[in-house]
Amino acid sequence: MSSPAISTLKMMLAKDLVREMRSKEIFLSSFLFSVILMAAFHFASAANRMPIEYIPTTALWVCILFSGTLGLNRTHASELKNGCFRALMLAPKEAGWIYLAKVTSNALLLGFTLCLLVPILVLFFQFNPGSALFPLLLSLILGILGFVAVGTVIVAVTANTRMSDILFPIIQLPLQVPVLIAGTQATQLCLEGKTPTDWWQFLVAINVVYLSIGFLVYEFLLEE
Amino acid sequence: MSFRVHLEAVSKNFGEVQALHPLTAQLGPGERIALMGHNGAGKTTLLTVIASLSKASTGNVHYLDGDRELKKKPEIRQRLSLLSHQPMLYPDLSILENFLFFSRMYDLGLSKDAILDHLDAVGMSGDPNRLVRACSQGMTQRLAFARAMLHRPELLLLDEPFSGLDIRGIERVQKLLRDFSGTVVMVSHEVDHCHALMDEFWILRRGRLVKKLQRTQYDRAQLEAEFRSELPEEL
Amino acid sequence: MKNLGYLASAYTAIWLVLSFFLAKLYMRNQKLNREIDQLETRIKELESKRGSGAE
Amino acid sequence: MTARKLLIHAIFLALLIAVMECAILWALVIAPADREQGDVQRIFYFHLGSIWPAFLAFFYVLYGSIAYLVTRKQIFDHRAFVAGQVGLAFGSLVLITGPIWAKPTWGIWWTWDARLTSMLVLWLIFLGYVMLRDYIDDATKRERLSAILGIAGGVMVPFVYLSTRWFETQHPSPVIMGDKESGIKDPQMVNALLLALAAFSLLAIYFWRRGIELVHSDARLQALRRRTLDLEENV
Repeated sequence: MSSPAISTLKMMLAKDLVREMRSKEIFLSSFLFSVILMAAFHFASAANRMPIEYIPTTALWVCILFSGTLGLNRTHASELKNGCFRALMLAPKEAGWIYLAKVTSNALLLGFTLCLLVPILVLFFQFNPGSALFPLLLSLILGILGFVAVGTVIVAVTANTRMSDILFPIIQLPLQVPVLIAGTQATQLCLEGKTPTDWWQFLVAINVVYLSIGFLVYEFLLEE
Repeated sequence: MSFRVHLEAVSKNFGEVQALHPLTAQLGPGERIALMGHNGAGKTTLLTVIASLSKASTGNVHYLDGDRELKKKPEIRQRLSLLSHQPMLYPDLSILENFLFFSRMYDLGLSKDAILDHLDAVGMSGDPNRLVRACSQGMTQRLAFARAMLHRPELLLLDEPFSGLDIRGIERVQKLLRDFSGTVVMVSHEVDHCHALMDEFWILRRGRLVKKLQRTQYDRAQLEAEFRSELPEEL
Repeated sequence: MKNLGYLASAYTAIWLVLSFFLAKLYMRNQKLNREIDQLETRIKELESKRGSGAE
Repeated sequence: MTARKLLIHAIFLALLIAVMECAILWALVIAPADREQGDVQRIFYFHLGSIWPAFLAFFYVLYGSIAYLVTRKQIFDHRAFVAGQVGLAFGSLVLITGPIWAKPTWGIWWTWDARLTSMLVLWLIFLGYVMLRDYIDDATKRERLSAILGIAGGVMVPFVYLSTRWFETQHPSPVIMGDKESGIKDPQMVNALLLALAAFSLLAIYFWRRGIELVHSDARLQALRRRTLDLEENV
């Protein structure tokens, strides 16, 4: 049971990463978009003299939410090109493992973008993780995983509609509210030097529930 | 090699449109069937239903190995293959990367040389590191055909396999199809190809299977006449 | 007895929303039933035509 | 059969109207006015009365969606979809009456209070669920995809509720939450609340049943249209 699962995971991951290296699609759509978003944040919050130390958490999570949405849309669109998603449907693999593989590669790509964003955060907003680096990392990893676990299912649902570009964010963002609340809270508490244990537990719960639901439900998405 | 498919009163509707009326048929090992019909006759719909890609609105599709019914989707999908009008190859990956990926997807564990051998059959082993995006339509179609044959399926479902191919490409695909020993279901508009390669001709008209003809009883001209007589008047 | 305006507007809003929902259900139902009737007569017509055509 | 159905329908309608009359009577006349808030507090009975069916409907969407995917019976899809619509209607009531009550009580129309926030988010989630169907052109996918979204949305309900609650305890809002307690001290107030709950639950069930009938006739209409098209072609 475990070995075909791991191999599915490995090759899907390798394929997605190679493809990303070639096209730099996610990097462009997510990273550059985030940088622009952060600059916009600065101007928007400078107007009412919002203290600069309040901005990083907000900016970070808005970037995750919006560039993540953009990125998920792109990865799925590239899967649909040439009918490749059809090839995945027809492959003799359990749908659940294909789902987990997609979640992993999406989370890795988003996480990579985020790693590039942190220096910019430091530069723009005097963001100083200091000693809280590890708890901060944990909060971000849990948050991103939760976000992607939800988004990977929803993007495959809305891909079947006309106007999927608009429908995907509209349907997805309300569903991401719990992840957003828990993620921002955990991040902010980490920055204040506290340990947000209950928010971590909450994020773990969302992850467990959503990953198992995606695992079970994905089979019904691999049908035409 | 005793993979069989039973279609039991299978129908398919898209809302108000009945794409396929209830159809009962069997696909036995080694049978070669051409699906013929006008645009919108339900050929492609039937093909995707057989491929287990879309679920029939009513009726059932049974996949049998000897007397044992195959229930699990991975088990079924290992044995069949679909060539649709989309090439199903990642445009941002090279030819070789694509084939390595699909060889692992089907647990074939093919080496690079084995894949090059396989590509040679469609005349595409020359530049395996070229990106699929950079291939012409005809080259992509050859690759798509090679991809469909990669895991040695027992049932091959082809939707217009010759579209976009040049003379050489057509010859190669024809040769591969002649040598193929499994079951073939082919959708094609070209009466020539159907008559040259297939043994049985199913003519569909407005979602109904109206005629089943044998090659032994019809020469090419007769087949075309039969086919033409079932074309509906234009909308 | 203060803020009666708010109370009145809240109740008006409730009944407006509910009657809107109900009216939508009702009208749609009427429309569907009409269409179903039309189609049924048309089908009968067509079937009798086909019956006579076959004879 | 239809006579019996009509009778049940009539009895149910009579019950609904009776309970609704009582609920209005108690809420507006019999229950005493709140000491602090005065008469505005009377909004609260119907505000809470509509939260309950809305939440019930959202959980029914989850149940119906799972049942549909497991059994693939259309009836579950219809039930879940109409439950989503009913939940949306009652959710709208909550969102309209909430601010109207908040303005005179708290002095502001909107506050990011857990009850309002969670209802807003859930309302948006289920708005997406109800909207999705209209944008899927392929009717064979409609039920399956909306069931998947229904499951995703239904599972999110407790998470939305919990996260907004915790969010609030971390950021105490400027509002004293004593209103609720002061609202149900008087036994007549309890009666009014219970009656409002009963009345709105019955109303929700009534809407739900009518809605399902509607979706049924819609499906029947499609089948009839298919039949007509078919006959017209073949006459």
